[in-house]
Amino acid sequence: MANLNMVQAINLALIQEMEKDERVLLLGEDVGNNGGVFRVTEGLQKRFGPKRVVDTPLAESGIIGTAIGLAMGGLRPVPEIQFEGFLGPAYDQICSHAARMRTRTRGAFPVPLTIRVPVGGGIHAPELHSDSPEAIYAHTPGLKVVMPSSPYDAKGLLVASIRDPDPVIFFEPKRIYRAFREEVPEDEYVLPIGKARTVCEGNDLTIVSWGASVIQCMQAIEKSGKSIELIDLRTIYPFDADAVETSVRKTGRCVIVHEAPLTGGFGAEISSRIMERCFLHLEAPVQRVAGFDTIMPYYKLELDYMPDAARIGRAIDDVMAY
Amino acid sequence: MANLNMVQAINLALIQEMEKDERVLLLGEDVGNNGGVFRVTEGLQKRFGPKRVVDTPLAESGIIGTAIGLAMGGLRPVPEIQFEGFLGPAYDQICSHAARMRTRTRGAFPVPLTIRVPVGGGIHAPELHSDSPEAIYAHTPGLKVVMPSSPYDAKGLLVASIRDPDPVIFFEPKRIYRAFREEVPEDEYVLPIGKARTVCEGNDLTIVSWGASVIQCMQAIEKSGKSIELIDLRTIYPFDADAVETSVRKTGRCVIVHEAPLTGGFGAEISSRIMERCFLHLEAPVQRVAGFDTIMPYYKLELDYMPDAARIGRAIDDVMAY
Amino acid sequence: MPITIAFKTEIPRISILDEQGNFDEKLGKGLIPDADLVKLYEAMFQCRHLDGVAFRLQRSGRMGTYPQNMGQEATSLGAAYVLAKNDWLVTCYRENCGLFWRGVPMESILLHWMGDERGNAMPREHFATPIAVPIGTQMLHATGLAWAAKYRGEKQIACTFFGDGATSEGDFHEAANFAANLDIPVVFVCQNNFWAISVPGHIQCSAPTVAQRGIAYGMPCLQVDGNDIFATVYAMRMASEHARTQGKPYFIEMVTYRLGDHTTADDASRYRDKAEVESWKGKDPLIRVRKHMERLKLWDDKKEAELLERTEKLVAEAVARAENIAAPHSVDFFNSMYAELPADLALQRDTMQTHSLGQDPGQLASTDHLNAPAEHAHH
Amino acid sequence: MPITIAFKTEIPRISILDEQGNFDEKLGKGLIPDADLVKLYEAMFQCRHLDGVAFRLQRSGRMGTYPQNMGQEATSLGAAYVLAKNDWLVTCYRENCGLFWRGVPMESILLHWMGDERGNAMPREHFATPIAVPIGTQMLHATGLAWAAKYRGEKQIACTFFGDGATSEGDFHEAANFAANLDIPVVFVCQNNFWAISVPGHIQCSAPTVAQRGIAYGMPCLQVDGNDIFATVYAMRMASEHARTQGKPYFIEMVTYRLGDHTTADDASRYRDKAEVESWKGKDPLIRVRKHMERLKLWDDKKEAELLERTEKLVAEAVARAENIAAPHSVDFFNSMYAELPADLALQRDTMQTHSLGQDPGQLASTDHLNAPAEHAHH
Ligand SMILES: Cc1ncc(C[n+]2csc(CCOP(=O)(O)OP(=O)(O)O)c2C)c(N)n1
Ligand SMILES: Cc1ncc(C[n+]2csc(CCOP(=O)(O)OP(=O)(O)O)c2C)c(N)n1
Ligand SMILES: [Mg+2]
Ligand SMILES: [Mg+2]
Repeated sequence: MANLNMVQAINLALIQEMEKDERVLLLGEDVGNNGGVFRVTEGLQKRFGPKRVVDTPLAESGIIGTAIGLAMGGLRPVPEIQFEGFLGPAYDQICSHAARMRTRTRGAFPVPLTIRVPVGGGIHAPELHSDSPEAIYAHTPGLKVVMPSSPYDAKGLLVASIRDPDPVIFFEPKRIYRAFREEVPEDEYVLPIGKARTVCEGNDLTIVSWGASVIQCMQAIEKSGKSIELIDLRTIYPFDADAVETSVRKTGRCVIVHEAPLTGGFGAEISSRIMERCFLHLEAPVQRVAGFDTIMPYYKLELDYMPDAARIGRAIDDVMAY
Repeated sequence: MANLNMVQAINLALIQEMEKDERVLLLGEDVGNNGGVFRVTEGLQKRFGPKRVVDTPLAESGIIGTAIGLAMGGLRPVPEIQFEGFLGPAYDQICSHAARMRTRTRGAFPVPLTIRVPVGGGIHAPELHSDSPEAIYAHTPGLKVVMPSSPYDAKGLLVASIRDPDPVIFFEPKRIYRAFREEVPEDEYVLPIGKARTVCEGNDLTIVSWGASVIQCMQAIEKSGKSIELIDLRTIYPFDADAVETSVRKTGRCVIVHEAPLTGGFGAEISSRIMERCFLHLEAPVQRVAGFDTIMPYYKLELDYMPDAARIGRAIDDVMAY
Repeated sequence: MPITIAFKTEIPRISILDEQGNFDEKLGKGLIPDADLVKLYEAMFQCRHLDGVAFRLQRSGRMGTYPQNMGQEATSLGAAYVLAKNDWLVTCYRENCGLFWRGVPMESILLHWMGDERGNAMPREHFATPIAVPIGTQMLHATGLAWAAKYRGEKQIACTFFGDGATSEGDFHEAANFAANLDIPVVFVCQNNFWAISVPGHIQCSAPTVAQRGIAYGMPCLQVDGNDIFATVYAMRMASEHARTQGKPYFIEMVTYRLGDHTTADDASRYRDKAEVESWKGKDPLIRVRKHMERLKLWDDKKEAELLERTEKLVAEAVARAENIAAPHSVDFFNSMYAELPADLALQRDTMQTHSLGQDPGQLASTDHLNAPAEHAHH
Repeated sequence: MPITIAFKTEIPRISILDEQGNFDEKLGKGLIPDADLVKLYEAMFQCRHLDGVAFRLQRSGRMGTYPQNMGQEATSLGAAYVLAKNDWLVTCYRENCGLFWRGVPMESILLHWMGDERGNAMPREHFATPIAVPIGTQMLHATGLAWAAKYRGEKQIACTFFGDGATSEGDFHEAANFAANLDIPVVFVCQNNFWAISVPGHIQCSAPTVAQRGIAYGMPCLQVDGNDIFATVYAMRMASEHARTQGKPYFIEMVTYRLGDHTTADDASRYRDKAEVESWKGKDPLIRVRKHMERLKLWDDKKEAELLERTEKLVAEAVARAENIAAPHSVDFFNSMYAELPADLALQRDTMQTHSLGQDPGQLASTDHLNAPAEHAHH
C-alpha cells in the first residue's frame, strides 16, 4: 500500500498490466523517453524497452488507426492522446472503426483497445487543452467511456479497461493528476466498468458527478451542511443507472454536475433517465450545473466557466427550496 | 410556386443564393459534373462554372479546412460532405476550428460556412451511410445545427443557413429527399434558424421530433386517433425551447422521437429541459423513442432499428395510459 | 557550394505482358508457372462472372448497391498470388479477385452488399479484413496488423489496397508515414483507375505519377501496368521480398481502369468519355492473358467453354447460399455490440423499445401510487 | 521496354551565409540591401529578447505556458520580408519574428500566452491568422485563404509555416494536395527543427529530406539552411514568385533548431544531447548576420548596445501593455460565440448559471402552486 497521486497510480497500473500481459503495449506522442507530457508513462520505456513503449509520429488518427490494427492482430494496445482537444483528428478512427469493428464483423475482429486521454480544465493550459468531450463518445455505440476521480479508482478502472475485450476511452482528469494522494494498494484489484461509487451517503438530495468535478461537489456538500448523497459515476458509458435511481428514489432531489457544456452533455441523459425511472419520486426538477454552452475560455476565465462549489451550492439550495 | 421534392427545393435554394451573392460557392466530392451523388447540385456547375462549383479531392478534412479558409477570406462556402458517415474525418476541422474561430479571435475572423450533409437511414445504403450524428454537433458550442423535414422547410432553412454569419451544419434527411413533393415558392423566403414548426395542434400529448422521423410521427398520430400536437424542431441548435415548453405545459405529456441512438441523443436534452421548465405540468414522464444504442445495422435490419409508427404509437399509448 | 543536391530519385515502371501481346522474356520468364497462369486466368474469369451476376442481382432488386470490379482483376490477384497465406490482405471493395484467391467465399462478398454483416464475419484464417466502406481508412489497420506481427517477431507482412481517390485522405498519409518511420513491413498498393466516382485522377493527384506519393516517406516506389498479371506479380514479389527481409514498407502504383460504373448507384456515362472507356476495353487484363495462353497452347475455346460452365455453376451456388441464408433477427444487431451486453442495452434488446414505460410495463401500473397517500409533498 | 523510368527528380539545397561566415556572392549579392539587413538583424534581436523576457514571465508566474522561438528567427522573418503586405501569413507558434515584422504587436502574442483571447483579435490588415494550437491544422486554412484570393481574381498568395512534427498529420497532406491539384498559390514552409517535443525527426519523417514531402504533390521543392536569413529570403523569393505567377504551390524545408525547450512546460535536457544543442548554438542565425554586418562595417558594439537599450524599452512597454489590460469579464466568453447570441445562451450569460431554477428564480416561487388546487391529476 502506498500513498500515490493519480499520475503514480496510473503509472503503477500500466507497469503491472505490462508485466502480467505481454500483449499490452503503449504508444503515443512523447510517451517514451519523455514519459509523456504529464509524466504518466515515466520510466516505462526504460523498463520495458522501446518495443513496448513506442513514440509515434505526431498524428492522432494514425495512433488510433494503427492501434486498431494492433488490436485486430491480437494485442492490447494502450495508446495515449496527449490532450482531449487532440482527439478530434482521431474521431473517425475511434467512431467509424474501433467502435464498429466487432459488430461489423459479427465478432470476428474485436478491438480490445484502451485510449488514455487527459481531460478537462483547471490547469492554466492553452486552448484545446481543457475540454470535456465525454458525451460525444458516450453517444457512440460500441465504446465504453471511463473517468476516474481519484488515484485508487484510476488504478482499478484502468486495469479493468485494459482487460476489457472492447474499446475503452479512459479519460484522466488532469486537474487532479497531482491534486491529492491516497492509499493505493500495490496488489491487484479491479474496479468493474459500469459501477458507480457512492462517495458519501445522504437523504436530502443526490448529486451525480464524475471526474474532477467530484472534488468540487465534495466541497459544496461540506459547505452546505445538508445530508447529501454523492454518486461518482466512474463510468459514463455504460453508466450505473441503478445506483442513480436508487439514490434519487430515496432523496427525491438531484443535481448533476459536469464540466462539459450543458446542452447535450451527459447530464442530459442522466436527467432524462431519472425522470423516466423515478418520476413519482421526484420532489423537484433535476438540475444540472455544467459548463456553459460556450467554447471553454482561455485560462484567464477558465474558473468562471467550470462549475465550482459556489455554483453547485446555489443549485443545492435552489433544489432544496423547491 | 412549384411542386418540388426536397432535392429540387435545395437545388433551387442554391441557385438563388448563388445568383444573389457572388461570395457563395459550392465544393465537395462529385458536386460538379456529376451533380452530387444525390443530384442535389445537378446542373449547377454548368450554370455557374467550375470556379463556383468545385470538385475537390476525396478528403473531408480538406474540404472543411479549406472551406474555413475560404470563409475567413470573406467568402460564403457551402461544402457538401457526401454522407454523414464521412463527417468523421472532418470532425476536428469542424469542432476545433469552424466552431471556434470567431471566439478565438474575439470576432476578428467569423466563419460563415454552411456544411450540407445527407443524413439518416432508410435508403438501403451500405454501412456508414445511414447515421444520425446531430447530437454530436449540437453539443459543440459555436455551431448551429439544422435539419428540415420537408421541401418547403429545406429551401427556407438553407437560405437562412447560407446567410447566417456563423457555421451551420445543414443535415438533409436522405430518406425524404424524394419521398414527397409540396408547393415551394420560387420567391425568396427565409425560415429563421432556431424556430420550430407546429406540424399539427393537439391537446392530449406533444410529440417533438425532427428530420425524416417527423413523417413517422405523422403516421403514428393519424393511427392513434388522439389529439396530439407535433412539433418539428427544424433546428437542433439553438433549439426552440419556448415552442416545446408552451406545448408541453398545455398537454402535460410528451414523446420525443429521433433516429439517433437513445443514450446521449438530443432527445435527452429536450427531455431534461422539459423537466426543468415544465415540472409541475407533467402528467407523465417524458418518453423517448429513438434508435437503439447499437451501431446502425446494415440494411437488412435498418427498419427494425429506426423508430417507426408502431413504436411511436406504443409510446403514445403508454404515456396516455400513465 | 551554395546550391547542392539534397535528394535525387527515380521511379521505374514495369510492364511485361502488354495489351499488344508483347511479352518481355527477361522479366517474365519463369515468373508464373504455366499451371498457375491457367489458375490465375480462371480466377479472373470467375470474378468477372460474379461481377456480372451481382450487377444483375442489384438491378433486379435482390441486392443493394454493388461496386463492380470489372477490369481491375489483375491487381489484387497478383498480390494474393504472391503473398504468403498468413500475410494480411487489407482491402477496400474492388479486390474481390484477390480475396477469392485467398479462399474468401463468394457469398461473403455478396452478403455484405446484401446488407448483412454476416458477410464480414470472415474466419481469421483468411487473414483478410472486411470490406472498408469509409475511403482511405483501412491502410492504418494494415500498418497496425503488420506492426502486431513484427511485435511478435513473426515474418508476416501486410499488403493494403486502395484507390487513387483514397490517396487524398489524411489517413493514407499517416498509414504510410507510420510504416516508414516505425519500420513496419507493409506493401501499399494504389489501384489508380483514374476516377474516384466522377472526379478525375488529376484532382486527387496532379503529380506525374501516383507512385511518387511514396517518395514522401522515403519508400521504394514502383509504377506498374495493373492490367498485366505478370507485372503485378513481378512488382509484388519485389515489394513483399523487400518488406519481409528489410522490415520496411514499399509503394506500388498499379495503373488500371474500372470498366463499369463506380457502383450500381452510379452512371459513369455522365462524366466519362465513351472513347476513353473503349480504349481501356482493349487493355482488359483477361483478354491479354487468354491470348497469351493460347499462344502457349495452354488454352483454347473448349477450355473457355468448360470454364464458363463451371463458373456459372459456382456462382449460382454462391448466390443461392447468400440468398438462402436465414433472415437475421432484429436482436442480431445487439448481440455483437460488446463481448458482454450492458444491462441497459440488454433491456433494449429484450423489449425492442427505448421508451422507459415500454421497457418496464410495471411502471404504468405504478400510477396506482397516485391514489395511495402521497409519500412526498406533491406526488 | 519492360522497365522504363516513370518519374525522376532532384531537390536543391540553398545556403548563402553559412555558420563559418562564408558568403556566396553569386546568390547573395544584392539579395538584401544593407539597410534592410540591419533592420532584419534588429528584428531578430528584438524577437530573441522578447523570448527571454517571456520565459522569465512564465517562470515568475505572470504568464502561462510559452513556446520559445529562440534559434528559429530567420525562418519566418525571411518569409515576412519577402511576402507582399497582403499575402496571408498562416503560422503555428514559433513564428513571432515574422509576425512582428508584419506589424503584429508584441503584446498580442503575450496576451495569447497569458490566456487571453484578445491576443488573437488581430486586425485583418495584418493578414495573419491567430496562433494555431492544434498541430498541423492551420495549413488547410492557408490553402482556403489563398483560394479565396484566387476566387476573387486577386494576386494575393498565402504562406504557411509548420514544424517537422506537423508534417505527420493528415491535414498537412490534405492542405498540400488541395493546393497542388486545385492550383492554389500557397508556399508551404516546414521549419524542420529536428524535434517535436521529445520525438526526434526521423519518427516524423525517415526520408533523407523533409523537402521531398512535396514531391508527392508534384510541387517544386527546396531545402534551405533555415538559420541563414539570406537563404530563407532567397528561397521565399523563388517560391512566392512561382506561386504568384504560376498560381501554384511550392514546398520549402527550412532546416533549423530550437535552442530552448519545446515550451516552458518542457525540459529538453531529458531527451536532447547537450552536444547537439551546443553544436547548434554555433549555427545561431543572429550571430552570423551580426558578424557579416561587422565585416561589411554595418555594425559594431556601440550599435549593438544601443539596440539592446532600445529593445529593452520596447519589450518592457509591450509587457506593460499586456499586463495592464483590464481583466476580462466572465461574460466576455459568451459575447463572441455567435454574431447573435441565442436566447438560451443569453440566459446563461445573464445569470451565470446553468441550472434552470438558478436561471429562473421565479420557478422557485412557483412551488406555491403546490398549495393551490391541483390542475393536473397528481400535482
Ligand atoms: C471517407 C469517405 N468519403 C467519401 C466516400 C464516398 N465514396 C465512396 S467510393 C468513392 C470514390 C473512391 O475513389 P477511389 O479511392 O479512387 O476508389 P475507386 O472507387 O476508384 O476504386 C467515394 C467518394 C466514402 N465511402 N468514404
Ligand atoms: C493535434 C495536436 N496533437 C498534439 C499536440 C501537442 N503538441 C504541441 S506541440 C507538439 C510538437 C510539435 O512539433 P513540430 O510540429 O515539429 O513543431 P515544433 O514545436 O518543433 O516547432 C505537440 C505534440 C498538439 N498541440 N496538437
Ligand atoms: Mg479510383
Ligand atoms: Mg519540430
